[in-house]
Amino acid sequence: MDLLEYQGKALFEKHGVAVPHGRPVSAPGEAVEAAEELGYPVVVKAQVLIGGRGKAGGIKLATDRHAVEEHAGAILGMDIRGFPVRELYIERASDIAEEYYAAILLDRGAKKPMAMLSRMGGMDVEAIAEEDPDAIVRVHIDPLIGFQDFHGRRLAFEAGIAEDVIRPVGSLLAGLYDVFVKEDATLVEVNPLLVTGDRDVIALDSKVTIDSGAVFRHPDIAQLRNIGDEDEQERMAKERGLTYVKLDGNIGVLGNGAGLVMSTLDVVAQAGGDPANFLDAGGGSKAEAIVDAVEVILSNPKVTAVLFNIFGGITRCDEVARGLVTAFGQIDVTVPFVVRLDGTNDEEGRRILAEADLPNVHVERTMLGAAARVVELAG
Amino acid sequence: MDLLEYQGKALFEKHGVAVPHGRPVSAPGEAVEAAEELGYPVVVKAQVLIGGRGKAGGIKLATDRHAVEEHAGAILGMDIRGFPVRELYIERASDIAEEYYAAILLDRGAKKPMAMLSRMGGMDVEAIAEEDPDAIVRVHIDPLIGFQDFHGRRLAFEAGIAEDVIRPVGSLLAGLYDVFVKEDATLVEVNPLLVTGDRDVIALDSKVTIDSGAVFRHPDIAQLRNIGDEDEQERMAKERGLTYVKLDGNIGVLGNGAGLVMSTLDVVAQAGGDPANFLDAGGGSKAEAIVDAVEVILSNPKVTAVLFNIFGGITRCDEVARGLVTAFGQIDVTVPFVVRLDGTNDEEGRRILAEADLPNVHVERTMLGAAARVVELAG
Amino acid sequence: MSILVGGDTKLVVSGLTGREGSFHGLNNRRYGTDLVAGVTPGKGGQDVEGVPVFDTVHAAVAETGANTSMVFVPPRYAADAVLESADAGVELVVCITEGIPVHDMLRVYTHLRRGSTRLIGPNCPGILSPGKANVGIIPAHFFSEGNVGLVSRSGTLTYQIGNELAGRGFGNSTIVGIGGDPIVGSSFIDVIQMFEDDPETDLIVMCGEIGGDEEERTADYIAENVTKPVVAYIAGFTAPPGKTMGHAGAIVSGSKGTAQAKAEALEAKGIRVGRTPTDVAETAARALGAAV
Amino acid sequence: MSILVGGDTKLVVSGLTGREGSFHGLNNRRYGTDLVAGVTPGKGGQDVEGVPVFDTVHAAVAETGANTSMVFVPPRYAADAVLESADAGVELVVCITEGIPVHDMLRVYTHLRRGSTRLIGPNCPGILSPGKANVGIIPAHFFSEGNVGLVSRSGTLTYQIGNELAGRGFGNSTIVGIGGDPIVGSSFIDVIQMFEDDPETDLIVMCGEIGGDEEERTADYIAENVTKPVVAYIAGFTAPPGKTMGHAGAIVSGSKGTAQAKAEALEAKGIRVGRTPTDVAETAARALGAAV
Repeated sequence: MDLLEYQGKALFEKHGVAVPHGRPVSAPGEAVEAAEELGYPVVVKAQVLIGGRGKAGGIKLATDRHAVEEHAGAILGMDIRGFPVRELYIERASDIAEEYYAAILLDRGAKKPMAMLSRMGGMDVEAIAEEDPDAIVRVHIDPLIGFQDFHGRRLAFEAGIAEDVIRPVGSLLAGLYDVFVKEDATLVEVNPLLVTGDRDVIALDSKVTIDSGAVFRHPDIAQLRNIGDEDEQERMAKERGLTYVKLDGNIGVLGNGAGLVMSTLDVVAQAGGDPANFLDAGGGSKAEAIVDAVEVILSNPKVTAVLFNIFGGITRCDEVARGLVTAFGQIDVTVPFVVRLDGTNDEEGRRILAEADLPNVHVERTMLGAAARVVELAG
Repeated sequence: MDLLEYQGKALFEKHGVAVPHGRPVSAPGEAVEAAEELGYPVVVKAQVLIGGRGKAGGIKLATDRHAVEEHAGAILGMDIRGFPVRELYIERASDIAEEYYAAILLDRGAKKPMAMLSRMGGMDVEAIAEEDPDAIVRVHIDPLIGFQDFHGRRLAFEAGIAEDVIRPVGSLLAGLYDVFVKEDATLVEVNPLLVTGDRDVIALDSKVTIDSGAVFRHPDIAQLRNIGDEDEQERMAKERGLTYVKLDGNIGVLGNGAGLVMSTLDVVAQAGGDPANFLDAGGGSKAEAIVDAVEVILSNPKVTAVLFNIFGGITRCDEVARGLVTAFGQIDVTVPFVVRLDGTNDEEGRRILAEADLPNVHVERTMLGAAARVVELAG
Repeated sequence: MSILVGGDTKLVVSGLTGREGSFHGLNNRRYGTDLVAGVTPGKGGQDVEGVPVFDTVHAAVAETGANTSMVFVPPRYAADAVLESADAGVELVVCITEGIPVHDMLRVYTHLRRGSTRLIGPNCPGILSPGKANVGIIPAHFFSEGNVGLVSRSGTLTYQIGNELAGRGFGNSTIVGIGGDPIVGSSFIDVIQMFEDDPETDLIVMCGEIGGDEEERTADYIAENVTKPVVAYIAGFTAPPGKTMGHAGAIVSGSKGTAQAKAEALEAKGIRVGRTPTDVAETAARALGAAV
Repeated sequence: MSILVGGDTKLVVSGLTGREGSFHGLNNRRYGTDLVAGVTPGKGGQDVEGVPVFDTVHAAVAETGANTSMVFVPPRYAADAVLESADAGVELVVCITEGIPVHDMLRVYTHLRRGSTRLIGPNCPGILSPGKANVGIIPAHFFSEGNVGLVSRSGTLTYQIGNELAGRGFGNSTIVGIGGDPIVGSSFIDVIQMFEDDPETDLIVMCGEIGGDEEERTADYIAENVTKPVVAYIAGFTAPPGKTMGHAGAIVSGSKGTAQAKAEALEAKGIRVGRTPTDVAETAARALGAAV
């Protein structure tokens, strides 16, 4: 779960990481009010879950009331690389002496948190890596020992930042690690990490990803979920407890088990098709879950054919077949379905489908055969 | 550093461990005021750093104003096994359904924290161990993982406490572990741990020892130090940064290094003497430290002779000799001194002493010889 | 022989009195697994179809000599249950639970790796040694004894591949689901090392997917340390970046963790990567000398 | 041979630019110890009498190949310095600092025991292998090369005993001060095991004191594992309960940790316990075949 800049900064403040004063707003009038309270100059910042806001015109400096109103009006409603701007962050402008880059993230390979620091902030970390790979210092943290002072010193000295801010930058990194652990984050990034003219060290931006599996521990974060930003089908699936990812194509796909569904998408693509979604009906899928799933898949208007690929383990093929029959009874289905049932109770499942004699439902025996058939039917 | 009951309970409350309402007071008038505020019945409890208060008459139930005043007056100023009562804790009386015993302590042998629970509370843990050793359950905690829910369950089930309080007792133990770690305690003991008639689980007493080496992290605890409870010589030594322990005998002992001083005490005792103190002048003792040390040793009126046992390593024997000469110049010394100087610059040290020709100072070459001599001179 | 579970397995199930725990625990027992105990706090002294239930894992181990534990408890209590099993001294913990917080797993992983308890999972279907023992939720009736070791981040996909192998007459020494989370207790490398040392295993099938770099590391490991033939499969070529594909660990982050990169890393080390589950089964069968 | 420090030691001193650090660090160098680096954050690039100073232990190790670190920093920073050395991969950390919080040491101890870095101390005088290397604050001029291994919780008392042995013509293989804190990185058992394996050591002197039960455990260990003669000394027979006798770890708690109990435990296992430092030296000398 990704947080907006101002949501991440609120967590920073909670754990003692300094940020500029600011207020989130969602209308030009509120923006002016916030700016008057914060004092000029302020920066008007689009709050979207995508990088490159500045280049897209989503960040503007304003030195007076009029400019705030104008910029706020222009930025609100803007579309930044597919993300509509619904909120702004009005922030007191900072005096920039140095710009660094800092991050704490989960290194899956090492199975440890990793802290990163670079003296080349303000640009993309990939860009830093390209320009000068040695300019990024990476240090692993033992999760049972946590971030120690020496980690901060090592990062700071090896990154070659200004000597006078080595200690405060170390403290800020320790604060970011606190955010990382105590808020169950998988990524905490600050770019740029700012040294002001007064040599204060502050986080000028925030990029925070929270482990959605741990949100139950953070009721305040759970409330932040911004429904408006979600795709319609994905929201619908989430409400029904289904694991669904929207894709660009026209072939609806349902399977049981994440690996099997991924594999099914691949096989469909190999057969020349273009999947419309990933949908894992999960282990032990019951008939009602199948009805829900069919509704979600078909609510995507691009779908021209649907593939069911079930390998019954705990999931029973007869349950899936019954669910499909029920779904056809409740929904007006106008696209062809290809159904492959294998594994537990597969014969019973196929018998149920044969007896129901559903219109435009094609039963296949193998995964590859089913993929080929659905591609053919999708047109 | 041992805390009084009410000081420990304040730490309990800070970490979510429930305790009865109460207030510390130091005069009968304050006691009445506290009782009126808390509501009757209350318990008037002597605050001393020693067990067995109840038997000594230091804990009394009071159901009205008059009784509070009377008990407070009687207990304040009482001497409980050598500890004068200077403060009372006025506490709302609790309704007792079950009494358990709980503790978290440092197990030096295992080099891990250990949690203990017994269903037989209200008596000394040694008494429980004698009556039924199996009634005390001990569980080690990995310090990098901390107290987990399963530790609480294991302690509770194995101790055989009432089924309906297994969960709250587990939570209370987790809270005690928090106190243990976050307050740098080496012992946190609750006896009795109470289950009330309403089945609330609360700590009715507290015994907390804080690692004095970690008090710098706890300014609130540092302030609690109760100077009045300390021995006069020990306070004097502490102020001068000397490591001093008062003993019962009449032979003052000074050495450099804790092990050597302990060994010197033993050797003096073997020679038939009775040491008056342990005083480690420390590594690298300078002349001023020696002057301070002589003052502290001689401020104990029981001292009839003094032994200096120095094995010079970093400590230089000439510095010690110079310090002794200076001390004799500043203080009117009326008791005999036996001085053994060995190791770094020992010859120079002995030369200085010989030249100074101090009255009643006897130089010995060996530790055993010095011990025998001082016992003889102490009379 | 087999790896991890077999005739010596003495199983204790955390959560045996729950719906899932009793269903699968008893299912494992029916398969022949020596199910010696269940654990449910507060239900100590009860039994589930004759299997004694204890309040703590420690009591279960002390009373029954359990050496393997299966964890079925909900995500927020699962880390505690795994730590409890390790503290009680079981050799192997199989954690089925999906949805354990990543930071819980970081701590559990680090702690267990420094001790002597092996963890398989979480978010895994468990371990099946056909004909010997089944610990988990793998539907055993598709699999028979044989010489193919199967290790996978995914459940159903494994059954698909195992079934295709069975259709060609090949059985399995052991099937290990290592789990679909970003941090799991045992890696492909850990399990492949065991298969390499297992005399009953002649060929290894590893079934990877997008996310992380375990497959890439495994490719290096195999090239240096494994003498037995290995056939691989990678799922998720069509997965878009930034989207979690069902498994918490199945996510392409920026340009990292793609199926393409994994397949290339494996092939660069001479490891055959099947294009489809069917292709994997065919390749494996061919490697074992079958006419396909 | 010797144990822990010797000709292969390459020493880095945390706090070399401080008063104590430079005094003892350079003293160790004068003795012949290969002092390769110092560490003081912010003073990287400077030198102390030709010894290069680095900002971090990692840099010192990378540049100089240091394999042993000595920590002289104040108590509140010492745990961090020990962890830094371990993280930088040195094999041995000798921590002289007195007064480190017990909970810091609990964490450091647990962490280091699971890795490959050995810690000696804290609150110890260090390690001296006469004629080879000195790492710490032991006054080396009292000691000469020889065949007595000395291990002690105390500093000066060790010099006293060592000196008495020297007076009888015996030198030392290595002298190890394990430290006077309740939690120290290495125990009597750890060091005695090394002496047992050291061909240059013919007799072991252990010098214990009140507090804890290390001496009791060591008695059991020696009885089961040590073939070389061991002579022991215990200080603190006259210490009253509940009082810390100089060392944070030297405290009789209730009836636990008395000198009497320790001496009895050792003697029960046939280990000779000297009544005075002089007695220890005489006993050791006799055991080594000297006429006393």
